[in-house]
Amino acid sequence: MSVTEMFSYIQGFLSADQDIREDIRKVVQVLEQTAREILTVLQSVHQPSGFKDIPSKCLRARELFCTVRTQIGELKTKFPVEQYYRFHEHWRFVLQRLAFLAAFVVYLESESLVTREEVAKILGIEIDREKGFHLDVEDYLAGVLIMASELSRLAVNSVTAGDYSRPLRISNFINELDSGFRLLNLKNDPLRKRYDGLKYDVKKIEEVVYDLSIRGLAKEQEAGGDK
Amino acid sequence: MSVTEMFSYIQGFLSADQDIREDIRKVVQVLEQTAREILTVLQSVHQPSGFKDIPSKCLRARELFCTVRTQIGELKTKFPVEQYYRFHEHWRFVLQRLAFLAAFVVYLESESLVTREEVAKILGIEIDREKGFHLDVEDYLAGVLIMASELSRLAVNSVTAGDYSRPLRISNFINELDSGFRLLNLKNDPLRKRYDGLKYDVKKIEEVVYDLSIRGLAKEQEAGGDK
Amino acid sequence: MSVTEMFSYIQGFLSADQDIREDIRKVVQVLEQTAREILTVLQSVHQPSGFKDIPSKCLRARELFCTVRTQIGELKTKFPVEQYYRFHEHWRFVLQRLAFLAAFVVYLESESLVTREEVAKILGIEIDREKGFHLDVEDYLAGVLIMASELSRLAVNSVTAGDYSRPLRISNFINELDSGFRLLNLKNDPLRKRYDGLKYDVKKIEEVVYDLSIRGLAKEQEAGGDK
Amino acid sequence: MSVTEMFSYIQGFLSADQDIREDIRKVVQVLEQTAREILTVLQSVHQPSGFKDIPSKCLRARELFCTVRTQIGELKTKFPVEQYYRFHEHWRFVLQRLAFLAAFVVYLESESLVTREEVAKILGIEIDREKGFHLDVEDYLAGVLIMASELSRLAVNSVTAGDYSRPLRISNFINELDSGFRLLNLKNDPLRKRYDGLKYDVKKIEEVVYDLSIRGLAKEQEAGGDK
Amino acid sequence: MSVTEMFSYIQGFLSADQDIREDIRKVVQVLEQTAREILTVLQSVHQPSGFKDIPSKCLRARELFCTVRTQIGELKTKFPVEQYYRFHEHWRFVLQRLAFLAAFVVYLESESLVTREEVAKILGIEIDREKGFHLDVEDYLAGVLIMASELSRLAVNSVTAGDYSRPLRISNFINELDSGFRLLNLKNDPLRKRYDGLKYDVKKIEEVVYDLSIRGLAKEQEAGGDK
Amino acid sequence: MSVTEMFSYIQGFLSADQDIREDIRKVVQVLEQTAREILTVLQSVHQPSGFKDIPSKCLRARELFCTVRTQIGELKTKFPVEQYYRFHEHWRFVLQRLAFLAAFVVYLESESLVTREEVAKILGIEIDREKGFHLDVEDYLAGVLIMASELSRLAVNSVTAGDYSRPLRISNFINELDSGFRLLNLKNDPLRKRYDGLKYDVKKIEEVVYDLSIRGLAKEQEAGGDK
Amino acid sequence: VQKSDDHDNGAQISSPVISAFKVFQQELDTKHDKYERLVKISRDITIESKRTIFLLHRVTSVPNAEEVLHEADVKLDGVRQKIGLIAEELRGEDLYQFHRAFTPGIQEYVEAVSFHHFIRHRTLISLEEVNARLVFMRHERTDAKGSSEGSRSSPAVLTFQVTPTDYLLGVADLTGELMRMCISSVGNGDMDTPFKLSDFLREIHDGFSYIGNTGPYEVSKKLHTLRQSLGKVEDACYTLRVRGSEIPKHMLADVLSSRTAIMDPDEGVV
Amino acid sequence: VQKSDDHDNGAQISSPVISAFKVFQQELDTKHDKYERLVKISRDITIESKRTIFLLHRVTSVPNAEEVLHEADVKLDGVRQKIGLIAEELRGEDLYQFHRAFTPGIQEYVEAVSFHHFIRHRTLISLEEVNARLVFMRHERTDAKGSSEGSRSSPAVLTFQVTPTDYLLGVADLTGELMRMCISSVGNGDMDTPFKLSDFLREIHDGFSYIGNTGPYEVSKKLHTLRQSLGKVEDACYTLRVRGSEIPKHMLADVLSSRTAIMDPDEGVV
Ligand SMILES: [Mn+2]
Ligand SMILES: [Mn+2]
Repeated sequence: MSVTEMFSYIQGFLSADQDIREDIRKVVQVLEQTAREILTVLQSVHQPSGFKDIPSKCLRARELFCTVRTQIGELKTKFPVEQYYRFHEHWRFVLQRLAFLAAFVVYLESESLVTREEVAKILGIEIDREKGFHLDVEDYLAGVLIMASELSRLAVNSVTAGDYSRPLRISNFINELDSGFRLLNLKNDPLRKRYDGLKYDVKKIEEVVYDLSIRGLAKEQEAGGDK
Repeated sequence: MSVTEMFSYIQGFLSADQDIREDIRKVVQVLEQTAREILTVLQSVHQPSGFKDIPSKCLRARELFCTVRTQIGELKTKFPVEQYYRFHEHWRFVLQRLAFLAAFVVYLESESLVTREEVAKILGIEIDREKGFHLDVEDYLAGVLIMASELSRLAVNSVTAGDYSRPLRISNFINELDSGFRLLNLKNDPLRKRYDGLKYDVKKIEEVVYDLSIRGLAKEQEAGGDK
Repeated sequence: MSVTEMFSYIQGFLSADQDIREDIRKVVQVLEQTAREILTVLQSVHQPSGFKDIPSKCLRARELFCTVRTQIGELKTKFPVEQYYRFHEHWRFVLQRLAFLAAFVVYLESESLVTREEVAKILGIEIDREKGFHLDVEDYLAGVLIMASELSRLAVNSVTAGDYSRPLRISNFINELDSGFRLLNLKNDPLRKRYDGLKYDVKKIEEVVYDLSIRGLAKEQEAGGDK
Repeated sequence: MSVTEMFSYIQGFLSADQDIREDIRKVVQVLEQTAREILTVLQSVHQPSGFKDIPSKCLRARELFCTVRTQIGELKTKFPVEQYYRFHEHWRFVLQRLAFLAAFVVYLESESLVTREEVAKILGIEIDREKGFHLDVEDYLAGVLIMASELSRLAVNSVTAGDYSRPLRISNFINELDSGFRLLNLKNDPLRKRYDGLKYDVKKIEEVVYDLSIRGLAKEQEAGGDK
Repeated sequence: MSVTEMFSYIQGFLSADQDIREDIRKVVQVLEQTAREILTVLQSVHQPSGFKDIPSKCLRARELFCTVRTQIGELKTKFPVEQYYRFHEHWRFVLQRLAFLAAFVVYLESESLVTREEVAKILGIEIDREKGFHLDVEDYLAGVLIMASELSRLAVNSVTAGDYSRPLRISNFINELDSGFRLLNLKNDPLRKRYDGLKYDVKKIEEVVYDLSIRGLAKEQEAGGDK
Repeated sequence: MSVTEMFSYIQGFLSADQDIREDIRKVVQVLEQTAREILTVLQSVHQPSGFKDIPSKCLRARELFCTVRTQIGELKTKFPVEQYYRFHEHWRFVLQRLAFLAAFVVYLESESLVTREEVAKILGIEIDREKGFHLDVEDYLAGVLIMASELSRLAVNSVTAGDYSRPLRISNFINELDSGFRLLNLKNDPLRKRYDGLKYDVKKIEEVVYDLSIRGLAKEQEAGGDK
Repeated sequence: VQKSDDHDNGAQISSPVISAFKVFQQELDTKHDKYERLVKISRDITIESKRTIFLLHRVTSVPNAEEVLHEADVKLDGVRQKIGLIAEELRGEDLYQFHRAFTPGIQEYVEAVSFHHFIRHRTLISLEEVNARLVFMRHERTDAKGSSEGSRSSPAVLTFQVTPTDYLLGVADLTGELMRMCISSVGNGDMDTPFKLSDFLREIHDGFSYIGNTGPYEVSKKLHTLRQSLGKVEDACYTLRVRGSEIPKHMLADVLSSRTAIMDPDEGVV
Repeated sequence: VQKSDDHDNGAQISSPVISAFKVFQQELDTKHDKYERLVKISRDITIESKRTIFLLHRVTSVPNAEEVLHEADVKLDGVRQKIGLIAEELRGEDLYQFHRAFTPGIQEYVEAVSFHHFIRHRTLISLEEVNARLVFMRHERTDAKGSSEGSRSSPAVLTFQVTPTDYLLGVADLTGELMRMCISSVGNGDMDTPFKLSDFLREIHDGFSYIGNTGPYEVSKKLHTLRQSLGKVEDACYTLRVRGSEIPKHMLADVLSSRTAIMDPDEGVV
């Protein structure tokens, strides 16, 4: 094989790679659009009026996750399954956003922490790398941490909306989450940085609970006995 | 499953990942040491005295490549084969160096361009990703480009050592290489940058040939008839 | 034509270009001065005493916008209209600042979002590129985002000044803005980065509203019935 | 118009812009491929064997410029003609390369400096901005400077190929070019930097001529009377 | 000694250095795990239920400090004692965390400021550099400052838990600390930054005390006989 | 004085400063044009034909230096004389070029090193800072070093032009210069970098002299009575 | 070759080129040495100014602010002595020639002296006021030498002029210290100082935005930090107002005095 | 409020916290002062070492290299005295605690002393040899104080140990000077030194590539410059060889001696 032939052959490799990346980019762009739509639906819970119909918002989000599943299905067809990590960077960002949205929906529905299995199911993907397009532990954790910061915002806004018991529940939830994270030996830099942000969320929520306590607002509603 | 249990479970994942990376790092460190030893052997061809026993230096380098194969064999056992790209960053640098060293040995032995297949064989790895630990096209090309800059140095030093015919042969070789690279549509940034350096190597070697030509030194030895 | 003639001729082109840029730079410098004056006028609303005479400050700013229109009119004469993008970099920065100032004035006057048309009118320019010196969509959006961060500061300072109802209105306004931006598929890097800052503004204002709510200060004034 | 409607409307603008850029990028990529092919054809003049059939190489390059014209024709259709400078960055690089290739062909054919008009004609574009897709003075000059550095290489290689008169002619040509550039008042940074490189080319060619002179090789051929 | 020998000698030194650092890193990792465990124990005082059994939590933490002493004992064996500052960076972070934890335990036990001597004793190290592995004054101060921020959180949470006298005691304590720090001339280093944070802690606690005062809650419990 | 007054005062100072700089820039631009013209005149000595009428070229350059003196006279009026170093950066570049041109003229006329006094006189400026607009020792030295590199080029081209004795004279001259520079303790500044370049100039000239020597060309003309 | 070199060397000694370069050598070395001395003085000034700033921050926690202010003034006198050394070095020189050597120290001094001035007078020190204190009596020992050149400049007085840019950069850094002081004041229960600081900082901020990007590059760089500091101070005032809103105004005095009463008995507890 | 503050202040004076912090204050100030003194000494060492290097470059152009070498050695003795001051400051301290303060100076000294050593011995000075010259006799005046603590360490001798990393970084910089020397030698018509320098530089280059990226980050950063220097030296040798190829070897001596003869008469022309 001459040098020219060899390089022509190599050019074939390079082109194929570039084509795959182009295809992936397109699908990911569409996915990002859907993710933004889900976000818009869920963001509205922060509005004073939004607290009333959380269930209906969650239903709407669940519907949009159907679209997500279809789009991720599309994404899977764009590259050989065992090369997940070769192209990981392309979808890592949106996958973390989607994990966050799934975790947020589940929290709003049941006030519990979504498991990695549940996220994977909502997104129509796997948790074991061997079984196909999967959700990395790190991406799941990143999604959970984004939710934590959303919850600190929710605690603030629920007070504005006159719901004085929710912050206490959020506080308990986020404390549990914080203990959980403390079990982890995080090295990975971006995740570690996000986790450092969790401390501020914990503190913020504690201050909301404090504000309620000192005014006797926390007890008041509790006495009224919700949840 | 409680939050604590879940995070303990996740910590298992994270630890496993960190252990793999730790193991990889150690083997890679050893590989780098061997690569530096091969480099030391091959670099000695630049010495005035080094031109005489190129064959023996190549033999010595070939022996050290046995060690490389063993060490890469070791490396392969440290992670699941289909997760090559997950950990690629750890060995990419040393693999490019090794590809360069293999290309340099082959050039010194036969004055021909090593193929990707040959490099793979010398390193005891594959060229098809599907078959196992493999040599990426980009890493092969990076290795070849490092060699090109070493050859421009060799052209200079061979003249100093009194070998006037070698630069002409290097010049032809490097021109062929340059044409080959021009067939590629390089997007990938680091490779593109390296390729830009090739132009300087081509120019440098042409100037050496020029210096020999204008003094009739090129012809002189050619007339003497080596190669 | 000799080489010398040709280059003399080319020098003519280059000089013309440099002269245009020099002219533009001078007008832009004057524009920046006026923009800074408007900023000084509007910034004074943050002073405790500043909340009283917002209308008079807006009037003063409107007057200065007359000067802006004259100066932009001057700017338009400095280069051929269809070469807007050739020199865009020169005035992009000040145009975004002016868009911000226009948006801020309009907000202070009517608590509504200025449209691109209105900004264009205030600055005496077009919105359709075809019709002449115009306001790019990106520059309009950048101006709006700068205003958002000014509003979060305003929410804080209006509380300090004893105006407890303004933050609620700002909060509603900024939430609407946030929803609007979520409809956009931003790629353009500087704009995307600015938009990321909007999240902090939203959060900040929500916390102000929270502080008022928990102390019953929001309701209190509302009951008093302004706006 | 509500805020939502307004932002939907704006999203239309942004999408259109992104689509145009995507289209331009694709055509430019194809153009770059053709430019590389022309370069490969012309580069071969540096080979010892290449000096014989310069005319045939130029013919081949001229053919490929037909393709270039078609592709630039394609490019023109991708965006409104008066927005040239809005998207200039996308094709500036390849246009300078093409200007260089055109200048190089013309030099090889006639040993004269291509005019901007000629380059524009070879590329099938205009020189007056008003008339359509055009060649900026700066891009023309950049192309000429790239050629200058190619000529210093040619001077070296023509000696290797035994052509001792060409370097003298190149030296005269490049000196004229240098004087021409000295007439320009360059401010523009990248062009200025390229021009600084010209000094090295001038010096290099002078040294080649020196080498020929001191060995009596320059006179020798001159006496033989070529050109 | 030849150049080669010299470099072998230096390489030997560098390898040894790397080995030491590797060993240190491993022990430090284990230490960090223990520190996180102590933190988890002590963090629980922030829970409403946590205020009751502070003594038992302190006991548990004291036990874990035994492990810390063993692990630091292990650390000491990894490098020559007089080269503390050569490797300081490796354990500085965890040492400051441990100093904080020791200071926090002592505060919870006795509401007094731990001395540097006490911290050293709890960690099984020295305070004089000459005597062995020691606690730098900066690291001690950093630990104290981390505690200050933990105390501001504690002040908030003790109100939530219904303990209204603790914030006042914390306030006095932290004010004394602040007076102490004002005596220091810090450089623009991390310690300075942390000290700037102390001002916010002081401010936060002052706000809590103020909240209690205007509601007569501070007096109330005082009268009722706190703690 | 109020804060506002203070800032107005400072702003006044800054505006005045900017105006001065703008004025200086304009004059400097004109000076640069004249310097380029002198360079074009003197550069022509490198042409084979240029060696004949060096004296007339020097006369022409001397005339242009009149213009330089007028323009520098103009420059002096633009700023307070005792604030030379405040604006030094603006004219440093052109002043070094002018010092070079003056040194080159003097060398061409008399083959001697221009003194700082002479340069100052040619440019119509001072050498003592106290006496007015002056020539810094660093700027004088930079000019001399630029000339050194021009002389190495001249040595090469004088051989091409058949003048075999000039290189020897240049060699002696430049060696003396080199000895002078060796006496200086330079900082790691641009002058140091330029001085490093001098070594290459010395080396280049040495090579030319060597080339002449081994061919007996140096002796030849000497005997024939050079110049 | 050796012989020839010897010969060259002989030539060099008498060569006008060599003797010219010997003069240059001395001129350059003298300049570099002076530069180096100025760098060292500047470092000293920086350190002492920083320590003065630390000292000044203690005013918010001690009973007798005047004492601290006086102590700071004594320290600043020491700094001014060092600036006097710079002035001494610059005697007859162009200040801008060595400006880079001492600008960090001077900026830090402006920061310290303007902080001191603000605490005492609650106003911004003017550039004139800064410069007015940088007038030095000539040292005795230089008089002897000075007498010969004394006719040229004023014989007994030496001044140092801070440039407007250094003044501006020092004031920009001052804002960071003002922010720290504001937060401390809130922490000390001071309900008044934060608002004063907020107004003052806003004035400075508005001043800087009036100057905008017409100033030197370093000023633009510091604008971001300045804006952050202002934000922190405005937030602090906001918090004070919001919290203060919870009691009727007529009760405020009572509450404050009772607070002091409440806090006193606690000292026994600690 | 005033009253309460007074009270606090009274409490502070006797407070154990405050007295502890007064100790810390002194400890920190002492450390910072020492650091600052070391920085200043380091700057002096850098300047003097640089000047020594400049001086050493003159050996290629003067007849009596020995004289220059001696002068350089005297200068280096001065530098060593200053390193002695560092050793004095570090007496009983952990060298690494203040390492960042003086590492630039020490690296520059290694560069200078290894350059001196190369010129004299044509070998690389070893780390031991560098350190062997950094042994100092204790100053008289400190003896009095030292006597009390004298029992602990050796009483009259003070040593300074250059770290292997500083040594390595100094040697890396040395290569730049060697390259300069090589180009100068070619310029002076020296046909021998460039080849010697080329061999030596190649040895150092190979040594550095043997160490590779196992060394500290700063070394890796300097590798690129080192490679460039080697390239320049190799190019110079190449040029010498190529040009030298044009005359038969047996003529070389003639040519060289005649060259000297040719050049002499010219002096009249200049
Ligand atoms: Mn400061
Ligand atoms: Mn150096």
